Amino acid sequence: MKWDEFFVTGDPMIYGADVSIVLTMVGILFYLTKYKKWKWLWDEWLTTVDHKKLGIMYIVSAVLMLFRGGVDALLMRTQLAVPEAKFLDSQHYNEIFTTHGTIMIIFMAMPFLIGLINVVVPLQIGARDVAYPYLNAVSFWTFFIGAMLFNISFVIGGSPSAGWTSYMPLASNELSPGPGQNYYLLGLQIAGIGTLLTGINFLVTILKMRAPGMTLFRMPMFTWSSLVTMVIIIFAFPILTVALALMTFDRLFGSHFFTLQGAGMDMLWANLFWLWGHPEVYIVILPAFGMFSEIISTFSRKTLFGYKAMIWSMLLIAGYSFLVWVHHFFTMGSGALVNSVFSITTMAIGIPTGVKIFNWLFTMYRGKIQFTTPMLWSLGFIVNFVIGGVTGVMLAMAAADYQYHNTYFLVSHFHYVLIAGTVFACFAGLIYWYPKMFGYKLNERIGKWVFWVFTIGFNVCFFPQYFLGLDGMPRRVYTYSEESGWGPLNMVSTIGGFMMGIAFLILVYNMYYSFRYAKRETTGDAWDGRTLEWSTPTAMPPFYNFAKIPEVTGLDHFWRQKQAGKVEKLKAEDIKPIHMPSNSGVPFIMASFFFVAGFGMVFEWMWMAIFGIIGVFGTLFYRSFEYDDGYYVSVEEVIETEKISK
Amino acid sequence: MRRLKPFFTFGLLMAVFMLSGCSDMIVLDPKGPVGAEQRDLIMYSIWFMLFILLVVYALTAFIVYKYRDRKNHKGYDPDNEGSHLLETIWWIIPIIIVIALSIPTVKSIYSLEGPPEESKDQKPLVIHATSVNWKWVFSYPEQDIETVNYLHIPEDRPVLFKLTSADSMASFWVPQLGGQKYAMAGMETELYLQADEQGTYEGRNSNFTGEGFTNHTFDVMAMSDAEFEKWASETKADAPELSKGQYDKLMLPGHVKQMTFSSTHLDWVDHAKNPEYALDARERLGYEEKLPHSKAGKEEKKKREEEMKKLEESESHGDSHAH
Amino acid sequence: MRRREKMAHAETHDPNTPLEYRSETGRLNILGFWIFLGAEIALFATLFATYMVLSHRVADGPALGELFEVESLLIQTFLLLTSSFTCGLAVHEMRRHNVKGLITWMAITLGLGLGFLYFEIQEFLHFIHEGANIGTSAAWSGFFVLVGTHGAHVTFGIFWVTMVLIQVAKRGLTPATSAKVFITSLYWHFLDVVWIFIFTAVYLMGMVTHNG
Amino acid sequence: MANKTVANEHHGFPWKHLIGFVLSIVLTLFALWIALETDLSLTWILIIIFGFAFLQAALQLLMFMHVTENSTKSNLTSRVQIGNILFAAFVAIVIVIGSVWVMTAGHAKHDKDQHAPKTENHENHGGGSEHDSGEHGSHE
Ligand code: HEA
Ligand code: HEA
Ligand SMILES: [Cu+2]
Repeated sequence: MKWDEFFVTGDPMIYGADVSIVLTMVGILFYLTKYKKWKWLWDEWLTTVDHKKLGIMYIVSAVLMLFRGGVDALLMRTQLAVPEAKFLDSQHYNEIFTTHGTIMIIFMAMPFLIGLINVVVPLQIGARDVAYPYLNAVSFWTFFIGAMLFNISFVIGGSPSAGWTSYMPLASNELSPGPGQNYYLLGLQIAGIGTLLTGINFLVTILKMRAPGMTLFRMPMFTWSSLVTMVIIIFAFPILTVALALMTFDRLFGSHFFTLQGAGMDMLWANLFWLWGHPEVYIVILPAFGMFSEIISTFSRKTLFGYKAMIWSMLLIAGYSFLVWVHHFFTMGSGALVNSVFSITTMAIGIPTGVKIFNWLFTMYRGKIQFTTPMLWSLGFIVNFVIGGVTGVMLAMAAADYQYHNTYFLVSHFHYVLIAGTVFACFAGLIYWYPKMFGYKLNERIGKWVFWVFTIGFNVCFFPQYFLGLDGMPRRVYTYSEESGWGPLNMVSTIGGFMMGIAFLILVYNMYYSFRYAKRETTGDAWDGRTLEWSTPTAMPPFYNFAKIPEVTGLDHFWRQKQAGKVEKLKAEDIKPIHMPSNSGVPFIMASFFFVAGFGMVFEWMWMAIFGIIGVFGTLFYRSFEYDDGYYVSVEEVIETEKISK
Repeated sequence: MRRLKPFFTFGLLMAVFMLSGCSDMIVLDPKGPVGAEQRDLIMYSIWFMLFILLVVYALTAFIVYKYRDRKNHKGYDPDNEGSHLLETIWWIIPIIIVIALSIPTVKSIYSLEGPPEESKDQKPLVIHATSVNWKWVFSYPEQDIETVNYLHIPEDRPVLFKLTSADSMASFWVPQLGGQKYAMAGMETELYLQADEQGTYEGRNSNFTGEGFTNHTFDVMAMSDAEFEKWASETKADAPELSKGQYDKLMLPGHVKQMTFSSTHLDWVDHAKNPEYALDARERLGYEEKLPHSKAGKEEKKKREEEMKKLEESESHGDSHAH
Repeated sequence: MRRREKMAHAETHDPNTPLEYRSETGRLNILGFWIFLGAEIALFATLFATYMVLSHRVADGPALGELFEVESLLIQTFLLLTSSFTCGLAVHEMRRHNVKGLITWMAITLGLGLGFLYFEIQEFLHFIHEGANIGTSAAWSGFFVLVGTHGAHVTFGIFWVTMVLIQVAKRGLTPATSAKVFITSLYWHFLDVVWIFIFTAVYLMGMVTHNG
Repeated sequence: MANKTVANEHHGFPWKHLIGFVLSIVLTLFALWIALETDLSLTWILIIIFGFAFLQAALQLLMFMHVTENSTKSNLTSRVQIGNILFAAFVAIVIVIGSVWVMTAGHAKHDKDQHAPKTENHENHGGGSEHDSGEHGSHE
């Protein structure tokens, strides 16, 4: 490997990125050293096993990734704004949409949701931590390292450029040589390990760590949606693991799963990818559904309508999600029977989803609706998501899909569900639970600006794309001709894209503004909430969450207690020593070895890969011999903590 | 009411788009029975979807307006937690809609597997379409001629495309004639299309195939039967034969202008049976895929860009059918 | 954070409860491991699907069934089946609080596992010698990766069980160590289940379709 | 199952294990015999040997792995364990049968590669000949 192949060169934008990366690094190192923050960083964050801190780290990483993916998006939109633009060349454009799609789904949407789940679910079920706090840290760090590995491809070695779907044989060694595609494979593989562990961790947490009295059918809807999501994760992610491994073998070790030679079968990659890929899109929508259920119920000041139907519809969606993957390749020629079956199963998903939509609407019916920002995002979700949903059903009609497939109609569909569904939920959830994480609310007035600018920009950006699709504009083209007539709508779309960018900047400003000026919360119940996370006396729960584990008597337990004026006050004699897990630096170190192994594989430096893998196993074995039973928080300390905050 | 204004504005905007756009959009303006069947299905589904949107929006507007938090708020019922009647309604109506959408969908799926109903008794014209990065090779086995990057077809007669690829997975799509289907190496898929009107239609590969994907296009010229026969026999007589060497050169990734030959590559290779042919040809010619960010890769890129520019110039001069 | 004393985690002391279920951690870990096995089922299912789809695509290499041999297959199968049995006996002994029995049966299990690996490697070498390796054709890629993944699991299992046995030897049977033993036993039985399907879907089917 | 304490099961002779072991050996040999020594049709062979495989898997789960055992007083864990395995089986069957179906239906008849040798001539009798019959102007 020559140097000109190692560092990406020759483009002012890349040099700019190089410089800013180095400057940021130096800045951070300088800050940490100057203010003697190294120990703080290590003790409080790098070694933490506290689900709330891990959740916050997930969310911070996801917001950074949203920025990265968003910059990619705006670069694409700039290139497409006018016909025959020369802003990006073909190779660049291809790299950008590949990283955009991959980062947004794997390193933005999922971690954002998992972050919120981390912060909220243990609190909602009245638990002091997750079932496996140590594993939780491993999950976060493998995700983080996977994301970093994927992101450095931009400046070292070059990014993947075969689309987030990486169809073979395009993604094979013969047609896409070099490290780019390897980054995709290894970055996703390492992050995928973390996701699978999260799945197991939270499934067990929700099943086994619930407060006494909280039966399954008394769980808050966000917890339910997390439970169902974890089930999908557990059974879908191994498929991705295998698919990625097989492609890695094809590229690195000469096997012939999906190659042109040796009777490999390119269709099989598409099949395996979507066997995971379709459940994946429900992994990123179900927690969103859960959050909207909480928020709509809270701000309608009313019980969720059709609680049981909400649960059954989610279980149905989860089951169906494994039965529809073929709708992503109706045009592959699998025959009329296959296409018919999968058309119908796909459309059938619209039924339980519709039930949820109407249940949300009727949760507001006879309610007392307060238009807080989280509620606005939820209303925006209903109105916009159905557009994405019904166009999804149009795509599901295979005979018609032959015309929509690979066009901007499809691009528009999935942004309508991903943004109006997942991203709106991330914003709504972030704002809703912000006081739980940081002790103050985000400013509502600025927040409403963000909502309107973003939502309008979103529609301006993506609604025209349906028409571009029907006008025959294919996806993944880096430019188009004047004669095609696609110019004006693309310009409109680009304007909308930049409006979303502006909204994002206002959101970041709001975080800064609220950090400086927002009134600090004095109780734990910022929104007059219904579920247990709001019942902690302090705005931000202490590291052990609950000094005394609550006893639950029904749905919306906390709300009903408040209504009855029976919120229990904590008494000193109720407090017992609290068992907590100890911090550990091992997950961070293990993830670092993963990075070394991954980087070695990307460049096919096998000595380095083997060194990294040995390191990973070393940390595993070390952990196996470590008998750390955690520690007890003394009664005095609990009393002190709870008093200080009172 | 003020809060809802944006939603209504948006609805209005949508209606304007719908009304102004319909007839212009090529998918909704088909020139053959296959595309027409799909257009009908699309329009049929759009009415259902608009109905669903209308119901959801009307309900949202009504509920949000009526139950917003305000002074002397009426009808607040915090413990209202469901209604069997209502819930049954919204389980059943979607089920009915899905059934209503499924029936024509399945019908169309089956009918699109064969030639169009109206021309069932006509013998389809068979054309083998082979994708190779980033060009299309069309073989007419009956006429024993081959074209690159353009097609001549007779109108009012079904055409059976036998699709395959020499390398990446591609998708053969002529939006105005009908939907697409994948063309894959080592595999043959079939697609029936038909033109009912004379004219030139744009066709393309719509499945991403890498750097040259954007220009992976071709033209389809639909003409009368007589004109088609005339063109075919003239081509057979006048055009040069396709040599193996020349064909191998076509296997290199890149763009070429339109070409015509009086023999087909099917005489010695069918990519549906031999997926390795293109890679072997590249090896024979000493071609190697470069890393996109290496020096060599950048030179290659420049070369391709110039190639493309030359092509565009030659096409604008009208000598596109050079033999 | 402040200084805190370390203490063992609270445990159940009901003598009827097996040791591995007595501590909260033990119970959680065992349930979590069951769920992990669900994920493993999905993982192997994907490998099986790949293998089944590709098993006829032999290009110009040998057909799969052509090289399979009943004798080696039976030896491997019986070694693994027996090891699953002895592993079960080990857990049985553990529940009788018989540390020596546990270690003895587990050691036998490990021996059988090593034997299995020996014959599997011999078989792979034989195939490679006959001109079938991972790069020969799609079918052989599928074979080697499916069967190899199982073999890698067995290898990992041998290391893991060894580590756990060392811990049992050092610390005796505690709620913590016995939960570890129980989890490794689940893992080991699971590998036997996977092998049954490899036996059926790969070897038997390969031989049937090749002969018939 | 729910309230049966596991304790009383493991004092005597491990009958359960022994029966499980013997059955698994028998099933294995029987499957082998069916597959290699009988003249049943391929479909029946497949049905029987896969039936046996699932039986054996169930044996391992019930006899060796104690899948129905509860770690706590409530029967939540056993239900989760069983439900988990059943859902895993569902997903596994969808993955395997679904993939095979989707990758062969419609494609199989077009899949000319199956037994074709790697030469450039395809006069070979193999793939696709039956299916070409309806076609005009064979290109061979
Ligand atoms: C959050 C992510 C998300 C969600 C929730 C969905 C939801 C749905 N998707 Fe989407 N989809 C994607 C993300 C998502 N999708 C992505 C990323 C891709 C493309 C990937 C790529 O190629 O790069 C894609 C692609 C995609 C395709 C492939 C198209 C092609 O490649 O040609 C299809 C086809 O069937 C489809 C269908 C559906 C359907 C039917 C739903 C349904 O779940 C929608 C259900 C909702 C409703 C229907 C609305 C509410 C219901 C009512 C108001 C009741 C009444 C309605 C009816 C009875 C119809 N999607
Ligand atoms: C959750 C997932 C998600 C999200 C949130 C988004 C968000 C956006 N996407 Fe994304 N998109 C995908 C998932 C997602 N996308 C996927 C999976 C694909 C398919 C990829 C593939 O084909 O392989 C895709 C493809 C895709 C395409 C098609 C490319 C093509 O086929 O050629 C386009 C084109 O318009 C697009 C646009 C946008 C825009 C404008 C946003 C906006 O919402 C972004 C808003 C912007 C910000 C939040 C960032 C703010 C940044 C700044 C303010 C800094 C400004 C700085 C500069 C201008 C330098 N996306
Ligand atoms: Cu899908």
